[in-house]
Amino acid sequence: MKIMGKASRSKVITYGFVIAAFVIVQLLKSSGNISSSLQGQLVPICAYVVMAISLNLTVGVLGELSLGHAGFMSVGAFTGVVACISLESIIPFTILRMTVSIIIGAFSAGVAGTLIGIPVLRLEGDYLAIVTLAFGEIIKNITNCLYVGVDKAGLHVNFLTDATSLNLSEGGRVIIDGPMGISGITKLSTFTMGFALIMVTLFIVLNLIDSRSGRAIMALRDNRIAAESVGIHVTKYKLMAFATSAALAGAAGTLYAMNYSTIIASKFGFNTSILILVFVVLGGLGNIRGSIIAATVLTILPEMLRQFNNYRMVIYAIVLILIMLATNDDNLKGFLSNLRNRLLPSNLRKGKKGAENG
Amino acid sequence: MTFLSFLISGLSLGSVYAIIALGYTMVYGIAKMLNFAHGDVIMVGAYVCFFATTRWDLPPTVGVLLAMVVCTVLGVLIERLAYKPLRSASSLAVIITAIGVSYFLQNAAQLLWTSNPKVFTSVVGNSLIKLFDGRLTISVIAIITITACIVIMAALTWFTGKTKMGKAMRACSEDKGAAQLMGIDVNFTISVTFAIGSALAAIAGVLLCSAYPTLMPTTGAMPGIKAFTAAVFGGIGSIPGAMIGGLLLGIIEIFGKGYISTQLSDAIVFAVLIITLLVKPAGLLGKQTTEKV
Amino acid sequence: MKKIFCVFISFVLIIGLMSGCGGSDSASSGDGNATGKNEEPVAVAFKLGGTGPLTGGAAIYGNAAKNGAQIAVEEINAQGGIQFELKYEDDEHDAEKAVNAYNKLKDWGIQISLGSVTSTPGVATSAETFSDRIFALTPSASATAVIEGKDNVYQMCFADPNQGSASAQYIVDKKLGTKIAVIYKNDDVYSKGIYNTFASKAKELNLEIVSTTTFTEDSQTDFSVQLANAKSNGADLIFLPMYYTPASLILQQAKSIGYAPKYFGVDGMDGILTLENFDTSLAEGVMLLTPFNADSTDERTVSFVKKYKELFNETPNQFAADGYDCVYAYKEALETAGCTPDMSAAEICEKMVEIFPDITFDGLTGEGVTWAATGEVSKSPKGMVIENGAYVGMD
Amino acid sequence: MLKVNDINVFYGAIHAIKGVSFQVNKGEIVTLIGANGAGKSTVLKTISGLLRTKTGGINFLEENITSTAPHKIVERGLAHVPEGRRIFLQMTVQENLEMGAYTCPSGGVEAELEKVYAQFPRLMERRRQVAGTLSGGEQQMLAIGRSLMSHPKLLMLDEPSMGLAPILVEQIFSIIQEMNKAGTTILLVEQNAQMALSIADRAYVLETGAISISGTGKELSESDEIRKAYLGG
Amino acid sequence: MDKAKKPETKMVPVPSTNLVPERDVDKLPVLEARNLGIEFGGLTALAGFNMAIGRTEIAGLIGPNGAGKTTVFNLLTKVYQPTHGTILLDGRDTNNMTTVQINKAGIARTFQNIRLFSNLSVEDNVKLGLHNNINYGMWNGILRLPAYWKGERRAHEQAMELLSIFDMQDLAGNRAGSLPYGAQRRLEIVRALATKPLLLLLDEPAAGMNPSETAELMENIVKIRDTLQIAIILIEHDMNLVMGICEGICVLNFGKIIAKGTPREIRNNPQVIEAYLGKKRED
Repeated sequence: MKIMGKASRSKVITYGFVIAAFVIVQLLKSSGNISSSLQGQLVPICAYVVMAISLNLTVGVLGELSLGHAGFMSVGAFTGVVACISLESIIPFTILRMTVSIIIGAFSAGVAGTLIGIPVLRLEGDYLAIVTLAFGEIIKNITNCLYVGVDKAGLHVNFLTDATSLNLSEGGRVIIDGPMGISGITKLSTFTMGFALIMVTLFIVLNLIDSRSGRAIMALRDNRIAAESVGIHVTKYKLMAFATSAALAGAAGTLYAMNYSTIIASKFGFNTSILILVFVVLGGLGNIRGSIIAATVLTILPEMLRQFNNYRMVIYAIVLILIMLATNDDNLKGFLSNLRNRLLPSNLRKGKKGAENG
Repeated sequence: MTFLSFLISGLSLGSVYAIIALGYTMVYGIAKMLNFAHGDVIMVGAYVCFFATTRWDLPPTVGVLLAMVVCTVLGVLIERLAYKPLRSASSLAVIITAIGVSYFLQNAAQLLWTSNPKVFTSVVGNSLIKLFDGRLTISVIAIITITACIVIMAALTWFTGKTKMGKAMRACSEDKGAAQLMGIDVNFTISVTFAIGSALAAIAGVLLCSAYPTLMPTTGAMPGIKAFTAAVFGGIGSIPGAMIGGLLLGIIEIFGKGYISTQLSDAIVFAVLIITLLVKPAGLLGKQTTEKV
Repeated sequence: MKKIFCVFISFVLIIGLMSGCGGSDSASSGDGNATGKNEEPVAVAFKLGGTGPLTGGAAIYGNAAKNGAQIAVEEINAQGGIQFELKYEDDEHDAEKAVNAYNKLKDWGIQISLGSVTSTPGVATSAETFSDRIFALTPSASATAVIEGKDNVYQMCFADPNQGSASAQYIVDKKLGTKIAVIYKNDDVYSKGIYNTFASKAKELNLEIVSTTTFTEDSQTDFSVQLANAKSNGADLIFLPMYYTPASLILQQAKSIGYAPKYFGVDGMDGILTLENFDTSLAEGVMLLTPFNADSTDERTVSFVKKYKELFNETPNQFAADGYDCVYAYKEALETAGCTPDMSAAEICEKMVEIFPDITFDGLTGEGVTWAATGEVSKSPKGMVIENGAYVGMD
Repeated sequence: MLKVNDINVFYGAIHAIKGVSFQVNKGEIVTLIGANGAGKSTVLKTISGLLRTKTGGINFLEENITSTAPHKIVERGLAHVPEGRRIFLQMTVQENLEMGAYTCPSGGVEAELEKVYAQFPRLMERRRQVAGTLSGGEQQMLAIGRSLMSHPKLLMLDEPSMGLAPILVEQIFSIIQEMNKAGTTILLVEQNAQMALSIADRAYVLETGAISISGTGKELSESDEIRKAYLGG
Repeated sequence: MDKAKKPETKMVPVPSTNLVPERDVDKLPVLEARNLGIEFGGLTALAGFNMAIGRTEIAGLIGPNGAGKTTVFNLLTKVYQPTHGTILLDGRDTNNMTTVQINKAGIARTFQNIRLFSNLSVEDNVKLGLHNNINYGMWNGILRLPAYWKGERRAHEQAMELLSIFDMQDLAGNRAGSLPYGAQRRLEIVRALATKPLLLLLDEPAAGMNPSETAELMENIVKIRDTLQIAIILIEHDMNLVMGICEGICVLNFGKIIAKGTPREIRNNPQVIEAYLGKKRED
């Protein structure tokens, strides 16, 4: 009973933390005390938080390195937006339409994750990483050659040609125009929706981790051979984690895409995958709350560094390297903990340790 | 004839990938880390050579040598400052650090040299060789690139096979603990590996920019990723593997463009990589290691 | 219980960050008004803002436009009369960053906008300026989607479709080539956009396209296949709707396979002669449609180029000229409309929307420039050919 | 010659070696015996610098080597044949031997090779072969041969008999004795207690990280306790 | 050829030696290995291995380091597929089975170098052993449907019961990796038992334990056999333990069986003494 209590208390804290952040931001918003800059970032922050949580499921919980997570975000973004535009006449109620689109985006990304996962998850370590990178690039390349339009007859899909060969009837609309991506998206994403998506993601991921399936996934991470020896089907659970993670990334993709009037495939390349990986690593592997905080802080940080202009990215790079060194170098770690012992009262320190599991 | 000219372009592009991949593979073999900053060391090498030859009017050979010296120092510095403290850390931490170094080099280059592209003057000239009554034209750069790749590969094989230091590297990549018991200074050996890999990166940078003469702070990024793919393709850690992987990748890229579709060439390259890894999970020449139970 | 305490701490941290963020905004806005609402009655200068890639791979374009605009602002401010305060934010050629940058400008109190320098971010920020009712005149975001359906977004440069069809028309009119090859960048809005209209116009004019090949951001080093394809299909002219960096590689590689067709470029080709260390003999005979010629002998251009070289140690390209022209166009429009810096952004916007379709503007990039109410510019592209390392008008 | 003074080694939280002290005098064969997991290999690894002791010190030839880098320790003449041989499987036999002479000036390597080949003719036959293809006994010979290349003053052997046929074990042990007669001091870790005791001058028994019994080889080999500890009552 | 033969389901209990204790003799052996062998790249690691284990037998597998003992375990659990021979589990041919299937069919094991899920709690480790005995799916878990609560409650109860074998209930909430060495070894046994095996393979269960812990472990192994009525094979270097509780012992050296018999027979077998202690020199 003790352990159940521990896990659920940690969960409550995580939920509470997100809700409190939401309420505070809403209060600030309604009182007009929030800068346009921050307000404009609220939805992308939500999308990145969901991305970070979902990648944490693959990297932290399953223990497999993925360098192509943005690819799933891309699948979700494009299918979600296509769905949203096609459903415009069928579901006029925007919140419902958004919800349906997010579900469609998540579903198709989940399918993509499953299709990719089946062959790929047999590989291990660095090889798996490079293959996920390759898939991310392939998704990007293919989306750049994809043309989708909608008219009364329904969806038209074309590959490798151009928008005119979609042969849309009068009044039809080109949605995905190859490399030009989708433009003219009506912005439907709101901070509230982003918050709701984070809550759903947390619900799914935290409950999954704390269940029979989640245990099996973590067992694979800790020791694959032992997991097999107690009868845990390796591929099944790897795939379960990978597909769930892909689906959540897809949902984040739809939310993200519906916040901008344009979306192009090149956005979801290697650099975005790495950005999200950095959130996960800095937030702590397997630490969901850490992912949330890291994604938020690291999305705001570059904006705060704007006044440094051209030096901004150099500073970011140096900070990144220093953090990695500080958290991984044994000497430095010892030094820091000594420092902490001296500077902080002991009760505070204990509290900090306890919160690391989330 | 088109086939032949595609093949030559493929070999030439592939040779550049191969030289970069050799740097990746050597470092991976000994330090077991994916050095994502390798591509950016290439860029630095190319810039140094550019400034040496065009701004300071030094002869091309001196330019290349200077680039090699600067890259070697840079490579060793990066290793000492950023990677060495993480020797016992998780591979993920090392990857993130390597990416941080990569960001740093790119952005520092932009601050130092601006993002305006510069046109690299080929260090070997631009002359052409015409065969079959001019139906097949081969540039001297292509020939030099391919030759350089073969020479470097041969030199590395000789170095790792015959010299004391080279053997020590192999020993370290197999078993660091046992290597220490032989009296091999593992840290020094790793530094030497980084030095060689970075010197190769300088050569690769010069050759890359001689054949494709636009030079920007981001010049090294994509060839870096492609070469990394090539190294994995051939079996990361294996020197002949990097060479074969690089050449094949170059040829596949060119043939994919030439015979299938220019729009899908990247997808084709990566798809071939994936299929290869599914059939041979450790790459073409890689050795698969199974965990001992 | 201790855990909760800790969470509280991290929570405070986050809030601190957020308010810190807001705080730094108002600090950086200095004399301006923090929320964009005009509360202070006495403002002396129009707050003119724009986003562009100031870092990253596309930084040359962003910096050029910014520098051009800056020269114009300095000139205008020195004259007395209308005053501008210019602020450029970096968007790294990315839609998300562009919106962030734009919001930062809003916090600063932007009144009139220079939109974004490149197309993809341009589409994103123009949607924002449209809904915020801030007037935008972009120097160089040429995609149609930038102005489509937005009454308050205008372009200083040709729209992509115009360039494509004008190029095809020009080639046919001047009988420059009969068998055309096109190489375009398949993951670039600008390049693909021009190609699309070029192809349909060519069809209309019965201009034969014998080879169409592409490249992407990730494969823009080797063009041997594209060139071999053009060569083996007997193309005598290659149309290059792209920026000059990859174009310079194409010229060089074509030479290395002994292929010497004619080349026809668009405005992105402008700048190829300014490439450091570029062997200009490679570009000999390259034709391009560009509104701006740095070698032009008219007084304004000469003075602009001189200033630019002094300040930035570079020869200005078309982006710089567009940035420069934008500011002057604003000056003219604001003067005509009688706007004052104490007006709100929305008020200025309405006046501008009213007045822009009616003004005629003479700038570096064209004489007698006018705008349609859609925001599209109408200026005559100049056909240029490179001879002896310099542009020479083809007309 | 070698003095180990109250060392304590931890693997994370596990206290693996608890205050072990012993010494090896010049010219001796000293053996450290004990059951699996008693900490014998850990002691050797600590001496050769692969592991670090938390307290206590190690002196070799009157010099403190407690915190010297492993490769420096080898240079001082202390060679360690690790458990499981740890030869470089992908390198040839000759290359393995050359690695053993890494610290020596390259001039003398040829002569040393000759010597080792004379001692192990099997290795001579197979010198161009990749070490991974050798049989277990040959690999053990190679591991010992490799350590001799550096002309060590003290040679530490970790379970040289492991997995070898009795006849080979016999052979390995006679080689050890010969080396000792030729002037090399030997510290031997063995599970094969009887064999080890039969050639040892002195012996220490290690039990769960601490030394429980010590004495001359003869005393211990006649002791019933050893028999009990190994085969049970 | 071999594949054409259907697995023989009806086996005459013919133990290849008379090792099977009397009470099990007239029953089908739980496990029978016939002529088992494996080669790694030309190197024979194990050859001609024959063994039959009675339903409730405790058998020992001993031999010097590198003799091939763990290889036998790896073959039985299909970590490696044997190159020769057949393994009959409960009379069923296990040809082509995977490790997971073998576990479901009734073999559980521990590992020489402990392989716990060290970042998970002790209770979770046991629950992972129970994985195939609690059946609710992913969605039940995510949506917290009644099946989840029921399954988890049962899992918790069973886990506690299993932990009580070694009196480890109090440790349930600890991280498995933080336990002392001996406790980790015991936890691995509990986890293996949670899979409800017919046959339990213990690879050096007493390694790293002190004498009193070892003595306790011996008692517990016998207790497990008695209460759960399962067969146990153990690899062990601690001869007190092996001789103390094993009914049959099989001695391996160089991948071959050199002796089989009761503890008494083994103890006095000169070949074994030689293999283990080595010949006394100059005797």
